[in-house]
Amino acid sequence: MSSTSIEEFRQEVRSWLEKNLPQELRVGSRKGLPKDSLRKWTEALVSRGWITPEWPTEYGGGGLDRKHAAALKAELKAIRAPMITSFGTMMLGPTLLEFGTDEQKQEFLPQISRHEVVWCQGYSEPGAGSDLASLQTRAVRDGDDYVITGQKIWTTGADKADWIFCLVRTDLAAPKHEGISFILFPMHQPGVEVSPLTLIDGSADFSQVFFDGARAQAKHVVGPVNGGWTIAKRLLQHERTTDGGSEGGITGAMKETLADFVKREVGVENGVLADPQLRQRLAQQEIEAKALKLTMRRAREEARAGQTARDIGSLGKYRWANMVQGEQNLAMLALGTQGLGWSGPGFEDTHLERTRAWLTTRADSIWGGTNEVQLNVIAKRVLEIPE
Amino acid sequence: MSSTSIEEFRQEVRSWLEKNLPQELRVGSRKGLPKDSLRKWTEALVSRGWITPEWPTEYGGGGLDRKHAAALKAELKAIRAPMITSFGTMMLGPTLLEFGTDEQKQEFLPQISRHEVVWCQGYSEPGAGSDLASLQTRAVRDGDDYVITGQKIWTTGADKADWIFCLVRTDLAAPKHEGISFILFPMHQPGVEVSPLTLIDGSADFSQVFFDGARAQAKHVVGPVNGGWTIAKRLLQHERTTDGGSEGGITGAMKETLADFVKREVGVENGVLADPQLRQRLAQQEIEAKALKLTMRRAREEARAGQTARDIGSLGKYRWANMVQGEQNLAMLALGTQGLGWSGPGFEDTHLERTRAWLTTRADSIWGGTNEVQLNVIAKRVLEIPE
Amino acid sequence: MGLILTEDQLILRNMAKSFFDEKSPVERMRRLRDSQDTTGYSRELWREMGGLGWIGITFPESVGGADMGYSALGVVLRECGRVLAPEPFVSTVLLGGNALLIGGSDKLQEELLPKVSSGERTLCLAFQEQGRFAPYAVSTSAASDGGGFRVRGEKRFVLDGHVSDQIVTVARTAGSSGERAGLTVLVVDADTPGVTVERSELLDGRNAAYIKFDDVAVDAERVLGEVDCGAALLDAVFDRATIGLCAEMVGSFEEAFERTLEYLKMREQFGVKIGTFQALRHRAAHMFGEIEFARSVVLDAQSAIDDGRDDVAECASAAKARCSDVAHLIGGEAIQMHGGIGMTDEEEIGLFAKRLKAAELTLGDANYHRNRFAGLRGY
Amino acid sequence: MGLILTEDQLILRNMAKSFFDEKSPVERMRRLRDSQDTTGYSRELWREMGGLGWIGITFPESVGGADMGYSALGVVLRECGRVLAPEPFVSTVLLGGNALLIGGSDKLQEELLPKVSSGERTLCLAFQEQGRFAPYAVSTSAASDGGGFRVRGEKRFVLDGHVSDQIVTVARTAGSSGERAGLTVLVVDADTPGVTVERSELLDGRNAAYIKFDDVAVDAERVLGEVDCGAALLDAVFDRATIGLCAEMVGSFEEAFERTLEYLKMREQFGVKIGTFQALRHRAAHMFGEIEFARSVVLDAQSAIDDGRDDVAECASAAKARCSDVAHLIGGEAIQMHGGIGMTDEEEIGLFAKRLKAAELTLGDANYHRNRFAGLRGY
Repeated sequence: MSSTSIEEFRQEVRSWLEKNLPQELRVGSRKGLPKDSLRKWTEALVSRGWITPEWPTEYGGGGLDRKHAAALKAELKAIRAPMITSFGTMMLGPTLLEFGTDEQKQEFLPQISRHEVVWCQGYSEPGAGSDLASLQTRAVRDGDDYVITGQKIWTTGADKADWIFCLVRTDLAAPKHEGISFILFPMHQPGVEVSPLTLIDGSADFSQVFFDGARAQAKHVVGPVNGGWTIAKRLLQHERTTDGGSEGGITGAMKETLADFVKREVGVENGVLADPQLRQRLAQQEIEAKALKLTMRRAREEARAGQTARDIGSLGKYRWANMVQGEQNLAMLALGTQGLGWSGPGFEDTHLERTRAWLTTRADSIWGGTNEVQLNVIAKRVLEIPE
Repeated sequence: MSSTSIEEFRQEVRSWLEKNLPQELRVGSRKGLPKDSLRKWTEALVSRGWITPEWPTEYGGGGLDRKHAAALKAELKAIRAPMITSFGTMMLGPTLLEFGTDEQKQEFLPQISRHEVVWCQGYSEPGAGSDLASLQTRAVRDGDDYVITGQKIWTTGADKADWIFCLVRTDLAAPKHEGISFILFPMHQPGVEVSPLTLIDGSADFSQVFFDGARAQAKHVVGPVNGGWTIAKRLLQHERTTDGGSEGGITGAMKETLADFVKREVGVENGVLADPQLRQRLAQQEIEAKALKLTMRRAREEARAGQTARDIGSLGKYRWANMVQGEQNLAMLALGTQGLGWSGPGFEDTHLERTRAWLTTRADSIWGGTNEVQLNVIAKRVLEIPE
Repeated sequence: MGLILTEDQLILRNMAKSFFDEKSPVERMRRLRDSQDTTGYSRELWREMGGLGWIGITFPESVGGADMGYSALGVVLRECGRVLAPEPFVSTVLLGGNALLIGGSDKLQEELLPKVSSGERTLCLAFQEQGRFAPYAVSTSAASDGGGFRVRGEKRFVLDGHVSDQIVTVARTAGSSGERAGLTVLVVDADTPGVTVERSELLDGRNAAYIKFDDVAVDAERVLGEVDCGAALLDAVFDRATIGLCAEMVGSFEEAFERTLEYLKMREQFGVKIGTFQALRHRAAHMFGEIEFARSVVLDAQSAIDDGRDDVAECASAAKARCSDVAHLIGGEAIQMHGGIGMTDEEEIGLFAKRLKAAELTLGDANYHRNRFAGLRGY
Repeated sequence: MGLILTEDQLILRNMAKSFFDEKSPVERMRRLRDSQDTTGYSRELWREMGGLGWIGITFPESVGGADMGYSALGVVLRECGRVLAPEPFVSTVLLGGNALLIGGSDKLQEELLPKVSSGERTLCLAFQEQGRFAPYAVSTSAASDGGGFRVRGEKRFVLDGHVSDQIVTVARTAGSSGERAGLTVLVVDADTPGVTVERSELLDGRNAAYIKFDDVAVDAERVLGEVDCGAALLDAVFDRATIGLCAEMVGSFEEAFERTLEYLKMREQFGVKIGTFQALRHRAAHMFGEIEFARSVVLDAQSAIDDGRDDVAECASAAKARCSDVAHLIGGEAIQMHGGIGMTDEEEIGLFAKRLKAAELTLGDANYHRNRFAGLRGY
């Protein structure tokens, strides 16, 4: 496949998409689409290995090189295809490809590229949020198994997951970073209990997960026993880069630019937004979004050119959170009391969505490393101010 | 004197003022007044002990009780009399009255109430700013004297002072707070060198003072040897209370309210300030000034009523600095490039004054305890968050 | 006057604190919300408050009030704010009640206010037609019809409108939307034919109604103040309501801040209490200052009403500008400092953040009130 | 294009850095200031820069320029900003030079620009009549008089006007102050009878002039662009000048920040380095982000000019809005973090704070440019 020229490949992808992607799915989001069409579309992607286009074909991937994979992604984006991504494709897969044994890759990667097994991530604990390495969930060796006891929180999709990749403590005596292992085990077994968490925005995508004697096979430890912290960090790094790179996420999902939204809600008189304070705020937000986008692009270009690039992953995450929250705060000011609805008449659906989005984005400065942690990292790693 | 009724006393003060305070001095400030008139006015005040109205008459004071002294102050303020205050009247005097020996009081207080001796304050050192207790100026006992070596900085009026009250280290081995003494000695002697410091606003009221074998008499240690820290803190407390209490100092000195200034510079159209952003900023500053004033008043009232008053001296200083700087920042925005002049044509005097005032007030968040120190104090003392 | 509590007010505060702690912990507000209670508050508790004289605490004794002024009402509202009690002070006392008190004839007052004071009757003020606070942006019309009026129009965000017996309604008898002149305030019985009231739930668990007036007949005797001159009446009502709302907000600030402070002193990360981190200490110290300042301005605004000062409007806008800013700050920091747990519905701090956002935007946000303050100050 | 330096630009940067470090440390700027030097910069150094091709770096080769674009000029200006070099880039190249380049006839350009490029001649732009930036607020009149004009009026804050050979002057040929239409831009020789130039010193040690035109005769050939249509020319000039000023500001941000960072790492209080205090660490991290963001926006603005993009105006206002905000932040924090020593004239950090305040308010502050950005974006 990778031997065809990019242009030929693009052509091929386009005609394949015309055939395989129903019109009603071309909406740029997976949310609320008919399940049947979505299933068929997934199957079509799987048949080409295109859920995981860069993975080797032996693991069910598309076997594409970087350039062909990028071309595929561009075409999918252009036609507004719903993306079929998961914790398996984004997080566990790349980790196994880097750290897994051949056996582990054979066992788990094809299931992921075929979208057959749903994974969740067992990282945070009630006492280990920003300070993840202080996690207390224990795994004790018992023959060929480990027996797991403890509690995880903020586990996205735990209620729908088949398997979990999980950080556990395998050596209590070691310094806290050196007694952690990265282990895989099934969720559907005695000793695993999932309790969904309702958030302030009314959503319930996260769960608490309780382990009381759950079992994992010893061969499902990824990397060395007690060497899980390195893997955990690598995976988080991956997550952080993903976030900082996305641009004005929430506004995007709303299918309307912030400016159009504010203009509509506040009104424009003689070409000028009717409220001079919100006009300033909107300009500030637009400039901030522009600055973030340019800064992330500059960092990538500097890295590529080998020019002294400081690591600005933490900066990106911190500013991205600020930007998204700033946008939502501005949206609330533009809406006034129309932004305060929860349900019932007198509130349009788009207004009710905004209310929830405002609440949802309160978490953006918390998850994936709090603002405070990002600032700590910048001061220490980037500015190198001794502690 | 204190036996006369307040109303009688006020009457008496008023007629005395009519006789003794020349018309040209009734301007509310001491700055730029004719020296001759000022000297006569000072002599008149001294003859009644009214430079230090509450001090005992035996020390040259006015011997007034709190109520009569307050009445006197009110009358002086009402007629906009220039205040004759000094480090002696505000700082050293009260300290000697509280901690001094009879001999020290006899020796120093009358000179102060007669406005004969000018004092300066030797506290900060280049290495001891926020962390005052780490001061290094040493005083070594030599017979009836101490020999002083070291360096002070930020000494207001050192170039005009006759004497200094000075914090010195008298025990090098003791913990840093327990080896400090509070000592008085003359500035006009070998071993004292004063080097004025020019500030960014062009002023030179502060100096560095170098001590190289300067001598102080041992009997001029105030309080116990090595017990100076208590006295120093008491004196600083006094200073901090004074600051927090003053309201919009800079604007006041400018003889024009901030609002009038901004209105004049920016213009008012149909009763509305021509710039909607500066209108918001001005309203914010006015509300902030109102809130500060009310909060300081509330604290005094709570204290007087014995209601649970938290100590808000640090809060007052912190917010006062913010407010003053906010006012100057707003003034600069209102002036635009007219606020950037240093000298020469094209800039009115009032504009040049603003430029300097903007620079001067940069120090308000530094002296008398930096903003950072005030926030530390609030967190520790008021909010009682364990460190 | 009024920056500190009098002996009487201290006693009142202790009473109110015990009352709310016992009968209305935050948990109660959550239960009301989760049970989708159609009233949205406890009628029984409201009548108890009426019995204690708190509903009519600012009303004259002639209509069953205690005539103790806004400084006293502020004491009760602050305690409401501490526990997020959803009882209808804003709608019934501050908005509807004040409209009647300031603009109602003796007859109307005698008819309605004693029952309001006792907690039997609930009122609301139907004024808002768009999202952002704009008191004169009224299109709802009241056409003259013989001895009375026919009202046509729609109102949004009518706080507690779904349970109100009387709907104090702002309608236009002249001019067009946005104009100050031409507004008339009328009392409409909720059961009048042509009135449709639909309940909406708000993010803070409270309730607002969407109300339609479809050719509703209102007697001329039910006009508050003068026909066409409703704006002056509304100004006075909104000033008082704003100041009352601010008093409630201060209670919520203080409670949310104290809970956050406790969390800082208790939560450990990286082997230490997070309250030892200087960045958080400084932010906490700053929040403390913001709350103290807001409280001072609100206390002053209350006594401006009680002392009959002429700067009530200025005080109201200064208070709301400050309180809206502080609400934004405290709501945000309270969740941020609680970290992930602050995002869960289970942790009560989120309820405070939601209530503070609602209060921030109700009756005008900080920008609105700074602009109004500027106008009142002549610039 | 243009978010990272090309090979050529990297070489240029190293050259410029060595040049300024050697010939123009911050100390030089202080000496110029303290000696009350009547030029305000070094004519010799300026000619050296001319010899290196830096003055005309954006000019076409036909007038002695290097035609390397704003990305290259930005490299030089950033180094100027690092050492606070007071040489007249803003006045001569960005304002006066651009006016000639965009609006001047071939003849005028050939007469003046080669000498500008070589550093022999200095220009300025006399536009400002009031304090706050308002490019069309021009009352200075240019009355038609035979084949030319008679100029009457007063200008303030003419950067480097006291040493300029030609004064590019904005005057009104129609309409009234504030209107966009009716402006005409003319080149006035400084030695023309009726021109009075008085030097003023600014807080950042630079110089501006107060210029009076008392019935000054100007030939019609000295008009830049079209009579009455000067506004479009001015817009283009100000966009370029703003972007250049921002490039200089970024250099000053970076240097002021690095010095502050060094101070945090060195200064001890309470027995530890003050850089260990988390509150200061967080603020430093925030400053770092602000500077990086500003730098990105400025680099993009530079390449918007170089690539002939149609969003130059939007980019210029985005850049200045950001840079003015950052100037305020960095200037304030730099002094605050240096503590008392930062207040002394002796410590160089204060020179940065003063320059940043001047740059913040020159060519429009953050509010001005956010409003302009909004207008350009259609709201």
